[in-house]
Amino acid sequence: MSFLTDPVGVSHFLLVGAVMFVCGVVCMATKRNGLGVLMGIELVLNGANINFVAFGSKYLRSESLGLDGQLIALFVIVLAAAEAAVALAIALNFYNNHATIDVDRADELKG
Amino acid sequence: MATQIDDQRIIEFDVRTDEMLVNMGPQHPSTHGVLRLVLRTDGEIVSEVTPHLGYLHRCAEKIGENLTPRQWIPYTDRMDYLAGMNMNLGWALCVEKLLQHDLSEKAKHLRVIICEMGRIASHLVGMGAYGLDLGTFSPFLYAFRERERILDLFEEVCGARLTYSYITPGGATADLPKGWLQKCEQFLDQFQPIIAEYHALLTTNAIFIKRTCDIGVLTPEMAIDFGCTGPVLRGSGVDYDLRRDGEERYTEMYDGYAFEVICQKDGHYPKDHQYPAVPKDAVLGDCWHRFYVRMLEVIQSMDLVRQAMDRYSVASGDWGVPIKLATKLPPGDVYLETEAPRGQMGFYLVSNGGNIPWRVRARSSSFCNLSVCPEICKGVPIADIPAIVGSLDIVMGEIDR
Amino acid sequence: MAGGDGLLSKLKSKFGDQIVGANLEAIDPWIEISPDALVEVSRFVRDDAALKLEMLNCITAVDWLEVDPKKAAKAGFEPHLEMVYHLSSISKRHTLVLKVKLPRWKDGVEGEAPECPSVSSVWSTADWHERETYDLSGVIFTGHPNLRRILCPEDWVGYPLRKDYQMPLEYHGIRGR
Amino acid sequence: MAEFINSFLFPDQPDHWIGVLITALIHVVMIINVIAVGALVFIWMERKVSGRIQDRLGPTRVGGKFGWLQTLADGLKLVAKEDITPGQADSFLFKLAPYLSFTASFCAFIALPFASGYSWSSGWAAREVNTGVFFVLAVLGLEVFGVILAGYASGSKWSLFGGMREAAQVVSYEVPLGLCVIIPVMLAGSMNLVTIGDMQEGLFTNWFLFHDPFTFCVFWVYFTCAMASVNRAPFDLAEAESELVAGFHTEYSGLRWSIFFMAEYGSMFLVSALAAILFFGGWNGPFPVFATLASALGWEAWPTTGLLGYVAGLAGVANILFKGVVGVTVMIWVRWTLPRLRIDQVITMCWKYCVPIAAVCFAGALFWQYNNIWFLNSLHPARSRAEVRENWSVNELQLLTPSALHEVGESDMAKGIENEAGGQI
Amino acid sequence: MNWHTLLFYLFALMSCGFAIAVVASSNVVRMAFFLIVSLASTAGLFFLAGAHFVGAMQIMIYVGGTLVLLIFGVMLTAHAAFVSMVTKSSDWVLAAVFGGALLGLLALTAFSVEDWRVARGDQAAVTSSEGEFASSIGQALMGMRVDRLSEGNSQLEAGMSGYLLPFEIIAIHLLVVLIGAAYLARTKRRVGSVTEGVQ
Repeated sequence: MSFLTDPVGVSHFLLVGAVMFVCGVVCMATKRNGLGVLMGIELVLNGANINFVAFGSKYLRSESLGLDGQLIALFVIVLAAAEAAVALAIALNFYNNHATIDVDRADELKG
Repeated sequence: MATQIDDQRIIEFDVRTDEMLVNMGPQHPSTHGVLRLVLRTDGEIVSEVTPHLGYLHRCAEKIGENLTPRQWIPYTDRMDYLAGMNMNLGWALCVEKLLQHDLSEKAKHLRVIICEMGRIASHLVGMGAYGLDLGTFSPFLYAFRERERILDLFEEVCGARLTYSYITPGGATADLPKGWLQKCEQFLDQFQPIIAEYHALLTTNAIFIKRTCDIGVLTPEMAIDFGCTGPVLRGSGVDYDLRRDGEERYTEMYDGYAFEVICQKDGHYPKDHQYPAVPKDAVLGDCWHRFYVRMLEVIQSMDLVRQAMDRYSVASGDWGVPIKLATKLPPGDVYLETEAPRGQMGFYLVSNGGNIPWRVRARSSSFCNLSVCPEICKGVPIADIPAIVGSLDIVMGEIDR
Repeated sequence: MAGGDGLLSKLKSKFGDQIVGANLEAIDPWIEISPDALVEVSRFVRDDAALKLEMLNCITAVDWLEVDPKKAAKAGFEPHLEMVYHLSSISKRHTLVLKVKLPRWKDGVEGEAPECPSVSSVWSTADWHERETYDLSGVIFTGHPNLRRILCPEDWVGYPLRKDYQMPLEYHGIRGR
Repeated sequence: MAEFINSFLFPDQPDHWIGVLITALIHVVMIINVIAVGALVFIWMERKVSGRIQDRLGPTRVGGKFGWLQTLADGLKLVAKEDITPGQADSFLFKLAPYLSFTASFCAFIALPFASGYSWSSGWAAREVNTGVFFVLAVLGLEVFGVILAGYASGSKWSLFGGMREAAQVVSYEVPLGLCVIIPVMLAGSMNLVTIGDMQEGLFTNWFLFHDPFTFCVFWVYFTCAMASVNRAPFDLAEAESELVAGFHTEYSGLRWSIFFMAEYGSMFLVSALAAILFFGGWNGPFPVFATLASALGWEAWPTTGLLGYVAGLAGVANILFKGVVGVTVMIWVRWTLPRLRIDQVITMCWKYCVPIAAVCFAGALFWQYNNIWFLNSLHPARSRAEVRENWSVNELQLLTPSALHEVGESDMAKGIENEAGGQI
Repeated sequence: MNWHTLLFYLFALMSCGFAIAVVASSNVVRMAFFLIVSLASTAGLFFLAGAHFVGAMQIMIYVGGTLVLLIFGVMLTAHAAFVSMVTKSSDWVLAAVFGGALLGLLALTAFSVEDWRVARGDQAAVTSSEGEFASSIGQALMGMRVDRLSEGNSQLEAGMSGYLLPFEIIAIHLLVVLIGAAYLARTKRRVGSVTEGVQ
């Protein structure tokens, strides 16, 4: 059980990030609900963020990325917020025009 | 009732959401009893209001066809249960009109004292409950503190605190007890300075002004068209008060009294220099004006009570002995309206010559006042619905009868 | 009463036979008009410069029926329904009473409510008052925008203020009598 | 503390998890006490204060003359009540929502220090977080989820209205609240609550409230926004009993309902305590009693260890509790005096008034700080404060241009950062 | 096992578990709730990795801001029919196959480098002095890399100028996005649409 009892390293974080990333991708692929897809994107971004923070952490590895990891994670968070706002606005607009947020039905171009 | 799409206020709200049908009431904290309003809302904006009545219907008119006029007095108490005395008066005057029964001077002044006190008590509840509608609890208890003292006085007069059955066809059930006038005087002296407190808590409160000014504006034409009366009508700037403009049988009670109808004329209320100024956001006919008219009427009623007490103590005649329980009514029909606290309370009495009426009809002021609600509640936010309904100051007992 | 005798002759000259009767000696003098002319007369008394009866105070239906067959003969009236409109003018400060006589049942068929033209287009007050009259006294107001019961439940049977009204034995499992 | 426990259990492993767990449990119990007992006291207080405001007595019977135990009796009643889940509700989320609210309110207490300066912890906080201010605000913002989910999951339209209003309101008010909080953070040059509190040591003129006119102004904005973000009247739109029956908790009963209340009172105290730390000197009283005493005794400073240090810490806790309670009392006072605003007025107030005022105050405070307009505060320079201020201004200079790097010299810079950091841990 | 490891597994389990729950659930509101828990646990992981500021930021903006917006959107559009949309089982199979393959690949990569796998020995010394302070992050955003000062020389000076430009770009971007989103969400109401819904 050395894998579990050892002090955690970057790899452990990467694994968590990978799981979240995959969950996000699957979520994006399978959900028909526009907001569900949006949540998948959030998961994907978050999975990536874990990697950045893990690589940036001096605690996990002496040769770390340093502050760059945290800074990029910050940018990702902020941009994700912006992206969510726009996506939500699109979803609302779509809902207003089509009375649904089922993405499979969003196949016509004029709204 | 179709929704008015071209209402500017609906279009302005531009994030469209789902429409909802919401039941406000009959069990709801701010519907003054058991009123049920069905709201069609779009988010927070109400596009249509449909009142549903009848949850407190007690067949008062049908009962009136089976009782003699004096026996029906307790049923009038239960119509506007916040102003029982004024309800009694309306019916008593109506019966007296049919009987062509005239009262002594003293009895008339007694009625003025009692009814104006009843008006004060009723407006106090109206004021406190309006505070509740806007989300502040304290004015309610402040109002009840004074109302309780009026009820104490009423209790001494007739033994009851809510349903008095005191004023009766022919006069009243009893004379004022000894020393009552002094107590009443004491109360008025103590009450006078407290009104400033109410003005501080509500009338001039910045949030109160924000919540009531320019909300639920009722134009004078609309008010008359919908039969709105009382403070609701006068809040729209219509100079009409049955105490001055009513039938002679009623106005003779107030003969020689000095009072002015409370309504805004040429941008001014009577003696408005004594009271807080009208805020500049206020529009004639909005909730604030309706509330303000009530507040001023309290002061006016106090003045009237003082005048009436002076006259009563020197007046001649008896206090008004009630007619016999089963007095025969002459055939015919009479209609008489009085100025109750909530508006014009009308009673219609048809007799075919027996000692019980053939038909009794009560025209209630709140009923007509409420009927304007769907008109002025279009396109307002949900939060304004209690503000508007509260400013109409309805009592469901009177609406449903 | 608004205008006194002058009003009656004025109305008579304008509406002729439609003014069926009047009683100017009663405590509240009234003018009776035929149902067909109700809306025109209403609009006239509201808009006439001398009358200006812009407020409708009350609408009442009085059911004239002597239920007791022994007394019916000497009751002194035929069974009928009487609509009473109390009007008043805020600007002129006078009042007027209009009456309209209706049959108790439409075409004499028991249970078929009689019809009366609605004045809700003249005074908005009439909207709810007519609904109440329909609900309790059973008069159908033609031209009313929303004639539903107002005080009783929507599925109530009968018109409670009719003299021959029988309380139902049972309403949704609630015992009536 | 964890090391202390582990020194008995695992002498060779100072960071073994069992010691940490025991420490955590102790902290949890203490914080729960703060919230639960706090809620008991505050609900009782609300009734007494509102009673006084409304010319009545409030509770008088249960537990003696003042009705001390009224809330406890009510609590027992609530526990005994039937716990109803409406048929229309999403029962999983419905049951979970109150706990979510409570958890958020509770978690925020983790980083809240009650005093500073005792040996085994630099601040009397369950866990001192370096970005304390930020953490508290962030976690407190999560409370809204409980409310929104309760509103949604109840399956009632009134609840849904409450939830939507709460969402709109809290999202809006987080902006001015953050802006207001940034000003003391900027003055202190640190997000650590312990540092911010310590910097206001000394006479009450050292409190950030009196630092400059802008901080004085921004405190009122902060307090307004704080009231709005914890849903207190006149901003209690989410429950607005005259409009929405009871808003988001219309369908709740019994214990779950009371958990919402505990969360509400918990966060009320939290924002008040935060205000105390950010603007009112935190655990420092208006007069530096201990420092004066120390100098009278001829000591260099009041000890931070041993019994004496503990006594000073306790005095600090009493101080901050008092300030927090005063804040809560003011909220109660406001609630029972003012009518409720309308939702659009609440949002307007946020974006049209609170945000611009806070922004202007931020710029003003920045200007004041940057130009060293020390005015009042230089009269009573505090020890720790002067040090940190020095560092701050060094950093500030260096911030201007990358080329300034070389002018100032690298070692100074590094030292500045280290001082700031090292001083607090 | 020290407490860092314990907490790591706790948070990792929670964030992964709830991420899976997000995928598995078909009710939008529940998905949003699971996402909240998952992201909040991730914030816990950030705290464990010593990134306090990023952790608090994650809670504040991601969980607090974005998800409130998201739930708000769900409630605005939550007509009973759209709250849960069931996915076809064939989609599930496809997603599981590709997702599993991707996960395997990523996991292999994660544990492939020796340096990543082995944790640093002297952790306790690191956490308390480095990387926890927001001021260095703030200074980096303002164009100063204080953590790189020790390695400062003329070649690295460009790299030490920090993130001022990206920071400004993002600031402008946020503003544009805010205005754009507000504009996008507006709809000019068509006449007659008020009554068409419920009846």
